[in-house]
Amino acid sequence: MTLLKDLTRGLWRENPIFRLLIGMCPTLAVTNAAINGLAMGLATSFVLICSSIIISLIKNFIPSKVRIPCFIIVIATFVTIADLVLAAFFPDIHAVLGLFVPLIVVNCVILGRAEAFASKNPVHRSIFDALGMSIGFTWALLLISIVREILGMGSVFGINILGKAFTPFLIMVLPPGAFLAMGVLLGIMNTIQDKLATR
Amino acid sequence: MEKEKLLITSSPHIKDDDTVEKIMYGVIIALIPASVMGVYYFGLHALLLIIASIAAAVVTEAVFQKFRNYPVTITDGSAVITGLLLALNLPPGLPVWMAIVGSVFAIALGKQVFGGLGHNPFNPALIGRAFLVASFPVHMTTWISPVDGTTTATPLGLMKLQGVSTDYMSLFLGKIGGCIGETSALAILIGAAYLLYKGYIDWRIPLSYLGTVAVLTTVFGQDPIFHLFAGGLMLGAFFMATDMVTSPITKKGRWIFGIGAGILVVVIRLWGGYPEGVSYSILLMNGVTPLINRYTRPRVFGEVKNNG
Amino acid sequence: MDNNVFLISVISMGGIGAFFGIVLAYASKKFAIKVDPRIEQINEALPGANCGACGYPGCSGFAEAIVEGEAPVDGCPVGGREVAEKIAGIMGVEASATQERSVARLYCQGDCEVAVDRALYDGVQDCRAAQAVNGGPKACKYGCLGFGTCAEVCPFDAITMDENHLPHVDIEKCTGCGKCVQACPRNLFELVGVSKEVHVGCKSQERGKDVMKVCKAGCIGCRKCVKACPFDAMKFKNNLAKIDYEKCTSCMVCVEVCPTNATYSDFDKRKKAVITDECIGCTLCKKVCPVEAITGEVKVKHQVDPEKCIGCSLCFEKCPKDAIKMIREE
Amino acid sequence: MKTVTFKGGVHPPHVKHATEHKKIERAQLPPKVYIPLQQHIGAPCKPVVGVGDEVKTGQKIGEAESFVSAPVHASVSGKVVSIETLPHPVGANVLTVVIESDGKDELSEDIKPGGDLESLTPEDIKKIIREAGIVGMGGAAFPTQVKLSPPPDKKIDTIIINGAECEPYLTADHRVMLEHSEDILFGLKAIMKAVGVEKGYVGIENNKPDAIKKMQELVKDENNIEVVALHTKYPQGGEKQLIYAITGREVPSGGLPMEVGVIVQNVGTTAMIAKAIKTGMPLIERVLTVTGSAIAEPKNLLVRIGTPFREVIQQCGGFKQTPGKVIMGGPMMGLAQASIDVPVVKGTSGILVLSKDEAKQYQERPCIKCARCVDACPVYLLPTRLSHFAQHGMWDEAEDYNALDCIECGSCSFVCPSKIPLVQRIRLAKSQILDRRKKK
Amino acid sequence: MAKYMRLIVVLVVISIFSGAVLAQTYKITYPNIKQNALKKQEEAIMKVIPGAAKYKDISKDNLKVFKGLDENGNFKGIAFIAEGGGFGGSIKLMVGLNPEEEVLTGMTVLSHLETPGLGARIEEDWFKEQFKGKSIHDKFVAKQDIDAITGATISSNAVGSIIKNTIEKVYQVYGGEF
Amino acid sequence: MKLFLIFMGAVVVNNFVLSRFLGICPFLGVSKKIETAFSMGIAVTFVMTLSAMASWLIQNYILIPFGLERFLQIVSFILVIASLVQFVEMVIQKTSPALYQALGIYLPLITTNCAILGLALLIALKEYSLIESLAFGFGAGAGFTLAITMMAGIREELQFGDVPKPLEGAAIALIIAGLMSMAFMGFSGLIAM
Ligand SMILES: Cc1cc2nc3c(=O)[nH]c(=O)nc-3n(C[C@H](O)[C@H](O)[C@H](O)COP(=O)(O)O)c2cc1C
Ligand SMILES: Cc1cc2nc3c(=O)[nH]c(=O)nc-3n(C[C@H](O)[C@H](O)[C@H](O)COP(=O)(O)O)c2cc1C
Ligand SMILES: Cc1cc2nc3c(=O)[nH]c(=O)nc-3n(C[C@H](O)[C@H](O)[C@H](O)COP(=O)(O)O)c2cc1C
Ligand SMILES: Cc1cc2nc3c(=O)[nH]c(=O)nc-3n(C[C@H](O)[C@H](O)[C@H](O)CO)c2cc1C
Ligand code: SF4
Ligand code: SF4
Ligand code: SF4
Ligand code: SF4
Ligand code: FES
Repeated sequence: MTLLKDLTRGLWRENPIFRLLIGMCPTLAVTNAAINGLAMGLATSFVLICSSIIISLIKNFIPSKVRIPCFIIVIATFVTIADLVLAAFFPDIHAVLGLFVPLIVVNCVILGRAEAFASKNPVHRSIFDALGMSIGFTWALLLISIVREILGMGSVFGINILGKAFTPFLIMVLPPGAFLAMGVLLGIMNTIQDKLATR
Repeated sequence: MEKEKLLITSSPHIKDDDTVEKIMYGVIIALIPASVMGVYYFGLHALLLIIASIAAAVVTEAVFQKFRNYPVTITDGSAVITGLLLALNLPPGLPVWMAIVGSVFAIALGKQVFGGLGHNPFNPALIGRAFLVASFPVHMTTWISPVDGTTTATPLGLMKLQGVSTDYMSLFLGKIGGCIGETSALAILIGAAYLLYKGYIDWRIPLSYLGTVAVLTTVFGQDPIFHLFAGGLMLGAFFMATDMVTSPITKKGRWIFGIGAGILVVVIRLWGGYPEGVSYSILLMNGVTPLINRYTRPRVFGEVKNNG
Repeated sequence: MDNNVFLISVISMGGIGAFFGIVLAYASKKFAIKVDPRIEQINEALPGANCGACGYPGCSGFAEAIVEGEAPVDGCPVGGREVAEKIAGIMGVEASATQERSVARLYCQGDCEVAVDRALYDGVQDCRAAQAVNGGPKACKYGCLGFGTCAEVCPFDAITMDENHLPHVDIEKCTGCGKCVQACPRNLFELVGVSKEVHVGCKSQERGKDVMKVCKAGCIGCRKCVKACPFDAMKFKNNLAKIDYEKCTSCMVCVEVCPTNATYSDFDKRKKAVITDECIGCTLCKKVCPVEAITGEVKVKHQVDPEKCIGCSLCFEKCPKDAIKMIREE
Repeated sequence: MKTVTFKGGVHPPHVKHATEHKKIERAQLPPKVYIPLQQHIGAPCKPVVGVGDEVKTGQKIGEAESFVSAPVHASVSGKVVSIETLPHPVGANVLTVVIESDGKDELSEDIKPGGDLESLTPEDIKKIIREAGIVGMGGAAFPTQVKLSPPPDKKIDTIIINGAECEPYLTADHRVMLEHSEDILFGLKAIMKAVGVEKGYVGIENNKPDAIKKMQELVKDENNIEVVALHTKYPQGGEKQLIYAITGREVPSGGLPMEVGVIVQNVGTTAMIAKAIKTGMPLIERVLTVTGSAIAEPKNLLVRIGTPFREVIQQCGGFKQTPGKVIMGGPMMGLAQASIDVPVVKGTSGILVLSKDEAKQYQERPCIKCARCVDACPVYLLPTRLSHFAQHGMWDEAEDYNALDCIECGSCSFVCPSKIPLVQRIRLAKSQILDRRKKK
Repeated sequence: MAKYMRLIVVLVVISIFSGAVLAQTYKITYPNIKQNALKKQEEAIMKVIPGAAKYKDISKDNLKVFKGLDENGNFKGIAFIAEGGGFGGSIKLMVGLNPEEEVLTGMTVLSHLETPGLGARIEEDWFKEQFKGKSIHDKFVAKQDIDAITGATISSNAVGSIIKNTIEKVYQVYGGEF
Repeated sequence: MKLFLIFMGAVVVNNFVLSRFLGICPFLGVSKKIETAFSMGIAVTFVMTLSAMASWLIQNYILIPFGLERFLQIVSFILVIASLVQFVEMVIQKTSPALYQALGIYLPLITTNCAILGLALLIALKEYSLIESLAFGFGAGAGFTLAITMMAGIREELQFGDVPKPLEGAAIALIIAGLMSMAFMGFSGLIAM
């Protein structure tokens, strides 16, 4: 039961992007195409889950003064692994995600969960929490990137779905489009949340 | 005769009869010469764009207000101005649906999301334009010649990319490529004179804006007269930088606003990626307007001892 | 790629780690600063409304004051007993027996139906602002102006304006912070113990006939309540009934007799005495009952006539055997 | 005509034509007068008569016990019928002496001329002013004698007589200047003597050329008194604006005029001082303008203090249209009245009755930041900001933005195209700021 | 003191551990990463030098220049990396050149930061193809010598001038001898 | 001139927040009041300049000489930055309580700010010299300060507005950021870097 709760928390109630509003930078930066959003989501998930496990394991040995540096080293290690693996086996995706793979280190989602959950809870619960958060993070990223890709390119995952007649709104794949799409989507999510809460 | 209850209110008990509506309709009147010239030069499609843009702005405002259960205030004329100014800032050959999209965006995300009239931080018409430029850059930079209806380049484009200047008379009368309402400096100046006479705009912003551009272009070895009359500078200086909602409330602030916008225009025109920088200069200064207001508070009467 | 890289990595990482480990260790020793962790803890325990009712600038100011011993642990009227205990726990002291919670009560019943206007008013919809315009539009100089400033200032949304522009306090939400008391330009709120159920809803010091001209719900000075009160709790001063809350038992008799409903109470909250089997028939209760609602013989269990009982609790207090319970009718 | 002025301000329509050429008329004696025991800034008076007492015109009926206060006098002879709290045109109910006139208007024996100005000492002059119950008649009703007694460390070098009368509609001061110019000159000299000052000015807006001419002729032989023409602009009569226009000095923020060595008195006050010295008559009557579109015959009337508005209006032919708003004072700063059953007090400079159509209720619109209010404010405040702060209960910010310096002139509300009740909000902010200060 | 020792030790241990893990990972992935990069470069070179099957790196003086050879080792032309500012950021190109005929033999885009759908169209074949066969003495001005991308004259011009500038540099450094 | 271009490029053309999407969390979180936003900006600028230097040193004196830059970059940079920030915080707290009051509370927030790590990685990527790195770091900080202060100014004004309820808070801030980003597009192409 607790495990289920740990898992579902990240999906909506404490969705890192739409509810907690953390990890905004990668969210905005890489969501100009669905494939990038998905890739970023998965890469982040990998780091989040692995580091949650390790941190949950070693939490008792870490003195509080160096807690943050230690956590960050753990996270950074996994990020580098992800980076190297992507570069070695998925060079195209690596080229697109560019600077933002290393920046997973400082993605507030990961350190946030490490601090708030993994450093206080046993391993199995941390895994579920991280899994939930990962899924929450990934679907949010995917949603934003799909919206942006459709409007900005007329396609989804590179497949043109709106046909030739559609003139894409280039702005949606440019920086302002990221902010605007995120802002409007957040507004919609808040409306949904309000509706849910009053029910 | 005194059965009815008296009215009690706080003083003053009389008020000036200028209202928001009057001011807004005044601005619309002042824009008529520029609109007429635009339609004269660029034909019916320009008129269509103007009408579509205004209609879209007004309808969006009404829908938004209805949706929020607020009184619908489209009669105050502010949405009409936004739609009209946006249209005057569009290339004459733009597809009509794009004008509508821009107008909807201008009112919805440029104005109403902040709470409507008076609360928007950025000039809605320019937000609409910037949105269109970023969304459809090709369409937004395709210009029609008023002479033969073929595609052409704007004087600033010619200047920037080919170093060709345009003669002053064409610039002044508007027989050149450009946005619907920006080409004829004459028409704009007529409207501006009306606004200044009515006291609807403050002279400080246009003066400091145009003055800065003139001085800086001279300093950098350009032709100041060309730069004053080319592009959207006149329209921007008199009709858009002066939008009171998005410009500073202090006098000192208005000087800073004008000078800052002037500097930005010159920087963008001379070194930037675009031939024209008026919209961005105004938008950027809109963004710092709250800070300007904050740090140019006038000295209160008697605050510093000044006993002559 | 050889083992060299492996070694170098390990060494340089170890080096960097060691360097910063030492720097941080040194710094944390050298630059150690004592922040009382209790301030943070107390801050977390506090409601965080920053209402200022404690008399300090916001919750964190209050937290500091507690740690410095300046403020009492139960100094937050908003948090109430629960918070006081938490803070007491943090500070390692006992929370003193906190008094009964106070809530705001309105002293006016003059909504826009019963209290007439003497003029039209136009301007800022704020009671304080309206009061400054020639005393506001209400004919009564004492009553509620109805612009809802109290509702606006209440940090806890405890006050709602009804459709006739009279405020209502939700005593569940009210924390007794006193913001409304300060804000009301006509001083229509007082903080009263939450168990007190009867209130005089009028502050007019006009004579009865003048009150009648301006408001149908005002105190007209008939003094019926004074006469009716079995406990001498109703006083009269400046043409106005005034309750002595020390004496009032919330029996609500006065409310029943008031011809204008200037006194008010929630009859749903009226209690009834019920005698349990503990009763030994001492007759003390019977003697003390002001409305003769108790019957019974000596040494036999007594009975309460619920029709007559006014819930004054006198018998409850008197009963030597605690055989009487005050029960609220549902 | 060379004129001086201040920065900011507005140009409301003058609307003075109805009364500016009408001579001051003496009003009929009212059957009953209602004399509030507080008609000034400061402590209320103690009644010195009881119900049933017979009183004579000019007899003192309320004694001022503290320094900042002014006595009140019976304005008719007759019998005190009651002393009770009654409505006052300023708002709250005030203890009021009600006198039923016997119609004889017998003068009290206490009234004796003060004597020759030359022979009076400054102390004598101030005593006469105090005993006569003279308070500022320009609006604030501050006890004049207090104003004329600055602390010794404040050196006063200039007296300014305020004849600006910048309020639309009102013409009482204008008429006083035309019809009682000698009194004004006499009063000014008395004030100058009382304070020991060499320089005196009379400031008059240039929409009253006849008054300027008249006063100028009168002082042409006085080398230390000057008549200054002022630009016609509201609030030219505001004391700080007037001082700035005439002397170029800025009264420090939060300070009093005496800090720049100036005392300002209204022309009516000055004329009243002259009268008190010459005849010993206390302040029991004053000139006021009764005007407005709903008044049948607008007039400048000399009215006994305590006469109900209703009475005064009737003497001006009553209403010719349904009244919508009754204002004590001018339209810019006057106080709207909830009823006409309030008495004329010492500070009543006019009764303005607007018809129902003119008494508009305005629909407030959002601020469009046009900054007209900012440009109009004679104190250089940012009214739109202050109003926003007040609206959101941000009293500290309002204080920081100098809300307390607002003179409540109403220029900002007047020009606001969005019809925002700026002054009312600022007033609220001021009162909240002061409240909070008091608590600290 | 022990407290601080522990602090340092933990940090060091974790650092070392991390260093070790990463070094190991790098060892495993390095060959692939290197190969990817080389492959990309090789593909680009082959694309811009028709008939080349192998290449030789002859870079010097900060210029990256490659010699293209066919199966038999015959010289087929050179390729060089040209880099410079575009509209949105740096543009990096691989340019093929036939020194004998003094014409370009091809061009491909390695990386750029131009606007998608606009400047980014410099990646489109029609745009790249037009450089094939152009004389190195051409001016490469958009709309005159080369077809510009609609709405992206700046990017088009940038590509031209980057190529032009780099050719000059290459000739300066190598003096036409490869 | 190059230094100036690098600086201006980082301030306006490729503003960290508005076009590189770095440091969005504090940009949204600490932009409610002008004063705090400005302090945050100053704190970020300070740390950015400092870590530009530190990471340049690490990159050029440890990572490159030993051939570690490909895989130890992230770990070592982040370790350096985290430690540096913590160290600075402790020093300021001890030596200048006034400064700590002004900046201190923001410093821990900065550790996990991706703008700082992004800066370090960008410097390594662009192979700037030490002086250029400092100009870049300082410019990036100044650009952050500019953006966050503008945002705070606009948000302070919005208190008086009437934003639809679901958009209150972060949503409207994002929309404003979008509009600001649109305005900053005016600088694009200004300095092609
Ligand atoms: C509390 C208070 C104290 C004052 N004290 C003095 C004073 O000592 N000397 C003086 O010349 N005026 C004094 N004044 C009068 C003011 O300067 C000013 O004349 C008065 O507020 C009326 O101004 P107004 O009619 O422009 O509103 C005082 C006013 C107030 C309210
Ligand atoms: C906005 C404003 C306008 C005023 N206009 C006049 C005016 O027109 N005439 C006048 O005598 N006093 C006017 N006053 C009052 C003067 O400031 C000052 O109080 C008065 O002249 C002092 O004289 P007194 O004490 O004799 O009344 C005005 C005050 C304010 C705040
Ligand atoms: C969002 C946006 C992105 C742009 N991106 C580019 C670009 O990548 N390359 C380019 O040359 N021009 C770009 N432009 C267009 C230029 O600003 C400029 O209008 C154009 O180069 C003028 O040349 P033209 O004659 O082709 O219209 C862009 C414009 C906008 C609004
Ligand atoms: C002098 C003046 C200039 C204006 N300029 C603009 C403008 O450039 N763009 C616009 O959308 N609205 C403009 N308006 C209308 C109005 O102020 C605008 O819709 C508000 O910004 C919306 O809150 C202007 C109004 C006036 C009085
Ligand atoms: S503040 Fe006072 S007057 Fe106003 S509504 Fe509340 S109780 Fe009534
Ligand atoms: S403001 Fe009044 S009603 Fe609201 S909580 Fe405080 S005391 Fe209670
Ligand atoms: S703010 Fe005050 S002083 Fe300024 S114009 Fe308004 S009322 Fe007059
Ligand atoms: S005059 Fe009115 S609308 Fe204009 S800025 Fe002032 S308050 Fe706003
Ligand atoms: S600051 Fe970039 S993810 Fe939080």
